[in-house]
Amino acid sequence: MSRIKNWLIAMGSPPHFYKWATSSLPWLAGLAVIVFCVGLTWGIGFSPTDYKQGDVYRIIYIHVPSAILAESIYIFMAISGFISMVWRAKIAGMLINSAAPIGAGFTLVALLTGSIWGKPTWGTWWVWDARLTSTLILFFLYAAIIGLHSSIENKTKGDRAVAILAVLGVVIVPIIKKSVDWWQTLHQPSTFTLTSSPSMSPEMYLPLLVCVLGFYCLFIFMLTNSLRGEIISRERDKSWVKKQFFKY
Amino acid sequence: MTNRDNTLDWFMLVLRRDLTLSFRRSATYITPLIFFLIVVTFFPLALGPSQSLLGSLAAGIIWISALLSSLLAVEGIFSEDYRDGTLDQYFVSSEPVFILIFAKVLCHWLVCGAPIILASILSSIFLYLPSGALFALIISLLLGTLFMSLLGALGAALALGKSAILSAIIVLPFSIPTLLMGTAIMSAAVNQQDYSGFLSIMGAMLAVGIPGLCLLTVEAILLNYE
Amino acid sequence: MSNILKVKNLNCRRSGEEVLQGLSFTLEAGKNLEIIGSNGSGKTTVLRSLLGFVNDHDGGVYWNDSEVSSTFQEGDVSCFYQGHQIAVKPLLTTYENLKFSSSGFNSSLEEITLIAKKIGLKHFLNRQSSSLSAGQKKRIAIGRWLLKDFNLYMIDEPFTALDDEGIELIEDIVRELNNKGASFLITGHRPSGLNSNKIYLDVKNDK
Amino acid sequence: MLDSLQLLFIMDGKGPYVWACLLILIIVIFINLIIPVIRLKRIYREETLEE
Repeated sequence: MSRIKNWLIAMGSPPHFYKWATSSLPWLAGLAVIVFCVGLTWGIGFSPTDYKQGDVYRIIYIHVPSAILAESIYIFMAISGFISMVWRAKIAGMLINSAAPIGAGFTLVALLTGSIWGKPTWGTWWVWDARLTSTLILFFLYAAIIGLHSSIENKTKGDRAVAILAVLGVVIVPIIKKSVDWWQTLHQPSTFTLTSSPSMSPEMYLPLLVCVLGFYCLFIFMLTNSLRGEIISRERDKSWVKKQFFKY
Repeated sequence: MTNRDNTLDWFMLVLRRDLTLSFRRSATYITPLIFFLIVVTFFPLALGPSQSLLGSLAAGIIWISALLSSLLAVEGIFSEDYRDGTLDQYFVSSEPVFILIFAKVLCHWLVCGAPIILASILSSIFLYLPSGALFALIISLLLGTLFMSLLGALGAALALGKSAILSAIIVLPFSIPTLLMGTAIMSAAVNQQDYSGFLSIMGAMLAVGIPGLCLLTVEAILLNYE
Repeated sequence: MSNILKVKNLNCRRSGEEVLQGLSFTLEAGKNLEIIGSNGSGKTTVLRSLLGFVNDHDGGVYWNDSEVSSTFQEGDVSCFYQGHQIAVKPLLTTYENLKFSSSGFNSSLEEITLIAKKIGLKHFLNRQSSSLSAGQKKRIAIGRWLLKDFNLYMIDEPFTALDDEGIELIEDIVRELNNKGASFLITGHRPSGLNSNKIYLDVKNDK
Repeated sequence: MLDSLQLLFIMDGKGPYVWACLLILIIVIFINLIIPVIRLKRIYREETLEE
């Protein structure tokens, strides 16, 4: 237990994290690429065709993991926001800043793929369905966080401002989801969902699980990669960066 | 000093400088864009997701949202340069102020208006705008947002050093003709009628507005220096 | 020697209240003048009145031996003004801050690199100015004086926020520009080591 | 083999939808990966230019 704690504390210091990130990036990349490719190839290439929607349902292997990631990255940001507010950990603040564009990217993928999926299934690019609407609002929350951070010149101050917003967001997001559901039932009682059959067969379900896992691995890789850049650009004047990164 | 080559250099310098500054601070072009999309999203939330209802209101919704969001960043056109002394130095140098103003307006339009036009294509899908009217939407917004940037610069110059919302309030009443022309174009396009007449009126407004409004803005800016 | 600027009996007001009365001086080409006074003595107001940024003043202002009194206008003299706010953008690099200034748009990369070397910022040429100290930013502002040959430099408190080396730098540059025939009109809290005429202003305490 | 690949590509006419989604995913991931790298390159260039 204390070893984990010590490790976590050590990771909180930028030079230590930078060293760890540089040495483990290839491994993370390899793992992410393997799981990601296996999941997607299995899902798109080899899983059985859905009897109702046909082959277009295969978008699920891109859409659902992206949507899951979109939400979990937000929760992740809120947790690191909380940590940075309570313990003032430097890395936690940078984590929010590095995770936000990635989260926004996956939210965008979820939105666009949902929209592309909607065209053959509903006959229109966009439907104000509860799930799509709350994902759109999530995208705006991401945009708010990115915008706020980029408009504050002092990066440490920006971290703290963004942490507050992330923590507030995690309280608000469930309320938004509930209210959008309520708004949806108010306007049109019969909702149609994209994931048509409630009980999927294991041949369809298993690749989806692998895909979700692969997306998570990919996220960890992307986050480490981007955090590394963030650390260097923030600490470029520190002596350890000069030694380790610029090599003089 | 002010031969033609130099004037062009001067124009390009201000434009490049302002664009560099805008791109370094991503909030300047993201904020109006996201504001636009959020406002557009609020209409289905408030009115309900019915396709036929939204489709008939789409053009108006998009136009109002575009007007509001193009005024969002307008205060920043001059305020930062005014506060940190850049305008002082530019005015003392013998380069023409008119060119400076025009470059700044153009930069505001490129950074703020052009992304809104792209977002309006997206929101035309959100709001089920009849697809035949999409071209009319783009072309009318192209002219409309440029006019709004010109008007906004004037408002920003008049309200220089005062509250940010003031410049928007000053400008909004004067944007009514643009709004009317824009929505006229849109309703003609939705009903598949000829809208070239409205379009040329708008073009004429712009042709008068670019030199006219820039000159007024020069006057308004120099007011702060007397 | 021709007079670049002659001021006769200038009275300046700030928001309607008189801050200084009866200021007279002449400034010859290649010479310097310092206006020295404490806070609120109207140093900045004098500069801004001469440039026409504040128009609440009366008295005679004659540019370039002109017979007619007028505030600064395009074409009178080529003038460079630097106020309290030194117009250095934190988001631009040192190079861009020099290049995108009112005087730098005709300068080449080599010229700007040379200037950056002179002001001791060569190593920061491609670095955004947000990471520079107040003194280094001030050096960028000083670098702008060298971008173009002006007849007259009006500099509001050039010596604040500078270390001894920076003060020496200014003195060197002023001397160099004086030799080219440029004049300096400088304000400050205390007299500097520059070779110049000095005018002392008092705070008006009429209450 | 080639036939089955072609079948996979066309997917009963729904292929373009699926492949467009994949393309979007890859583009977004690529952009997110390349931005930190470009940033590091820029910083490196700035620091080494200072000689």
